[in-house]
Amino acid sequence: MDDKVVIAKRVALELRSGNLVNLGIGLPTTVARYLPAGVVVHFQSENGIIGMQPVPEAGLANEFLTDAGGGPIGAVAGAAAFDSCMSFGLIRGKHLDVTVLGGLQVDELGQLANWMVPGKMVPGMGGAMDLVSGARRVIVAMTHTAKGAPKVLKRCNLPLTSVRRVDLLVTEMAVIEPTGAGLVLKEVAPGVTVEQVVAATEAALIVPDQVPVMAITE
Amino acid sequence: MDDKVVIAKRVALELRSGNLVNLGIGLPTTVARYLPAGVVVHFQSENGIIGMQPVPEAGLANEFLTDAGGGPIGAVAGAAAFDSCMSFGLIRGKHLDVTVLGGLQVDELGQLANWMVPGKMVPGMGGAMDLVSGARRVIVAMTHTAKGAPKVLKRCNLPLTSVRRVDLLVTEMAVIEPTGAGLVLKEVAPGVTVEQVVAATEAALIVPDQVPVMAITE
Amino acid sequence: MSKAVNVTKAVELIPDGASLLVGGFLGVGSPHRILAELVRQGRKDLTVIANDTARPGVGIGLLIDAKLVRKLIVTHIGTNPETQRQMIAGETEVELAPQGTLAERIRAGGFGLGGVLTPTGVGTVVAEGKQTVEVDGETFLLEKPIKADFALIACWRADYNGNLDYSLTARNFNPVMAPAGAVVIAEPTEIVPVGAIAPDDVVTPHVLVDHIIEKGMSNGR
Amino acid sequence: MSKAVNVTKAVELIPDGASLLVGGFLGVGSPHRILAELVRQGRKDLTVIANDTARPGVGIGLLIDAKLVRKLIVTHIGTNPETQRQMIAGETEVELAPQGTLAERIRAGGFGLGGVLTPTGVGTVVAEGKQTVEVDGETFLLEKPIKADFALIACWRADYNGNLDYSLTARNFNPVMAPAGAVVIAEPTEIVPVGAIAPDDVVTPHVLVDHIIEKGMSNGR
Repeated sequence: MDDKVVIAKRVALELRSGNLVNLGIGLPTTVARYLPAGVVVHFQSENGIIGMQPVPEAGLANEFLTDAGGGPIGAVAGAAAFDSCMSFGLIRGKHLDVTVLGGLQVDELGQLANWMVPGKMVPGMGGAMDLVSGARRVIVAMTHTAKGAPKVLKRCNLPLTSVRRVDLLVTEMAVIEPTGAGLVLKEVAPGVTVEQVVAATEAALIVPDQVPVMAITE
Repeated sequence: MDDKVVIAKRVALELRSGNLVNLGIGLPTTVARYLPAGVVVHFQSENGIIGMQPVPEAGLANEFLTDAGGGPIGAVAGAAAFDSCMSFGLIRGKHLDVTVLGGLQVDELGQLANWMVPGKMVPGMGGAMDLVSGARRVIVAMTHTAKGAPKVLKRCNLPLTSVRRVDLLVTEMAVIEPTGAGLVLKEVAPGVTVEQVVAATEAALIVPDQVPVMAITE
Repeated sequence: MSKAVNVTKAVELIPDGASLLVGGFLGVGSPHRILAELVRQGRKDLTVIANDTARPGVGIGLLIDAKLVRKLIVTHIGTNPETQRQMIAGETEVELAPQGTLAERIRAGGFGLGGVLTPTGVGTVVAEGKQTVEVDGETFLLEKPIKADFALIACWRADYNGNLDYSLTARNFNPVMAPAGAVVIAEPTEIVPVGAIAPDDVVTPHVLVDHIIEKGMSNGR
Repeated sequence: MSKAVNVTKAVELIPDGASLLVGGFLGVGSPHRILAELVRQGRKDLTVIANDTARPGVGIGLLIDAKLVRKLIVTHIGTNPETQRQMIAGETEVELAPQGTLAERIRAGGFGLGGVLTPTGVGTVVAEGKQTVEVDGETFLLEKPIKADFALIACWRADYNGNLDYSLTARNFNPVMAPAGAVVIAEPTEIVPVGAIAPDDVVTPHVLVDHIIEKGMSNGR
């Protein structure tokens, strides 16, 4: 299974029926494809809609109906459109149950850096800072390493997205839960050992006696 | 002419076509009856509409269409309804051209007290504090005296509605403009002398050589 | 899943001592059936945050008549002599707030803002005991956010998922209050199928609404 | 009195050096004909406040391509490599703001609030040089209001008086920006008679709008 599919499938298991969910651009967007049967969530796109569908249905595509990446989307029956203040009021006001975001780095404090590499890549934070500060539950979906270098670090050396501790980190190797005591290794991916995860991680990991394998299927 | 009609007619002369105008409950509401021919203004009611008409047209009366006093109103073609945040955003944000409010006292600083008499009458400020702080132009419409006692004072002894200097005071005796130098007597009512106004006023008045008579008609 | 529930069940969720945001302006746009049911069930020691207390026998006035309210945060009580009597007699605690400030405080509570910086009330009795903040040489009052255990709101149409829209001046505080209630109960004039309210007409998105009252009658009176 | 005006006349009102609030999200809901006309007339030294700069050749990207912008306040420039190039080369000053914060700052500007107290950005580089305010033991950033000489917005329908409503995700920053522009120019997809937009469907009341662009074409592209 492709690394990104592993991540998306595992993140999808975190979503519960009725949740209001915001998926970041890129890998997080693909989570919608892997929702378990029977789980119905509401997807928010921060440019102003609840009830987006990832792929337009015939007749629903429209130049005025797009996702936060600018791509065409559809809308479910009962969708709601609104302005940017309402959109981020929902986010900042703790009405968003889950946000799934990509990451550049996560550290032992559970802090996320995902919006800039000084001098190299300065896309801007868009909605990421509000999402990480405001969502009830923040899930980071990112590859465990970049070109062999660990992305789960003792301390982020890139500018933080928020000082808030994220709730869960899902990579192609592991599920890690940041806690007040540190990063707890909760699960490993199929075919990956605890030792491999520890070796690919700069941060200290708290490793329980039993580390189950992610319950994802082909 | 009834005192209150004098006041309403004179205030009506202050309104310009295109103005967004908020009329307070009571005497100020009657100003709408005396708009000069050809002057078309937009009336806001702070409970959430622009385009109110003071008297409902047949077929427009509705339990969900009322003014800030709770009475039934009508709506012109092109009316706009909105929530309380928008309504007071318009007021606080200087989008309201004119507010006309009743008064208990006005003083030499041009400050208005109109929302409570401690220990006797505590209706609450409703929208008055926002209106006086936020409107581009604040016109106070009140009787010059109450049971013979002056209401235009050196200093208000009732709690202020705002520290902002109001723009104009219209009574059944006079038109007074508060300025940085003090209260300037701009006009007297038909049949009223400057001496009578000065005698009925506790505050010092700046009296120009010529004080014209209000240009109101029967 | 339908959020429709009958008014008796909905009001049973509200305990004595609860704080309630209640929509409406002089009773217009208030959840009349919920308010009447609160009286019928005799819920007491309530904190009510609303624009006003309408009149005796009407809207929030029903709660005042029945002496169910311990504390009020309102902008105006001039239309309800019984509220004024209870305040002066010390039976009900009344905190008065400017209307625009109250609306923004509730919005701030629901939208996760730390407070409101407003010029309204600076230098008046409203400013007493409150922090002021200077921004570029201008002084603003810091008014604190308001949230409540429940938001009890009225709307025109609701769909079964809880999307709401409003009619004319019955809108007033209702959409502002929805985000600020931990539990939101909406009383619609009518309930329509999901999808019958176009996305652009939804003023309060369904995710903010927990329960909608069945069998809405026009204004509930 | 009709507020309709042709796009050439409307853009002639905008001087070099003007500050512009520009609606849209990656070009969706941007006033495309106004932006193209700004380029045609060669307006320069502009300050642009917007969510993003779309892509080269699209929406605000047109102003970037033509190097008409001196300063940008935006949330994201990742979709426009030319904006990034100009920023790194020091040709264009770029101030980055979190999206929810930018929206609230503009709203505060238009609604007469002294600023925004937000938890977003506390402890990050966004907080550098900014005042923080404690409210009940929590720390918030004080973000300042934003106003501009012009708000250039797009909408779906306008009536001739200037009442506006919006379509789906093309709404975004447009209604938030209308109150914050000293002069507001709206580019509708279609202009309808006064009264054709029901009062409850008006999102931006006409009193906020100064000019509407005639002969709207779908999205102006």
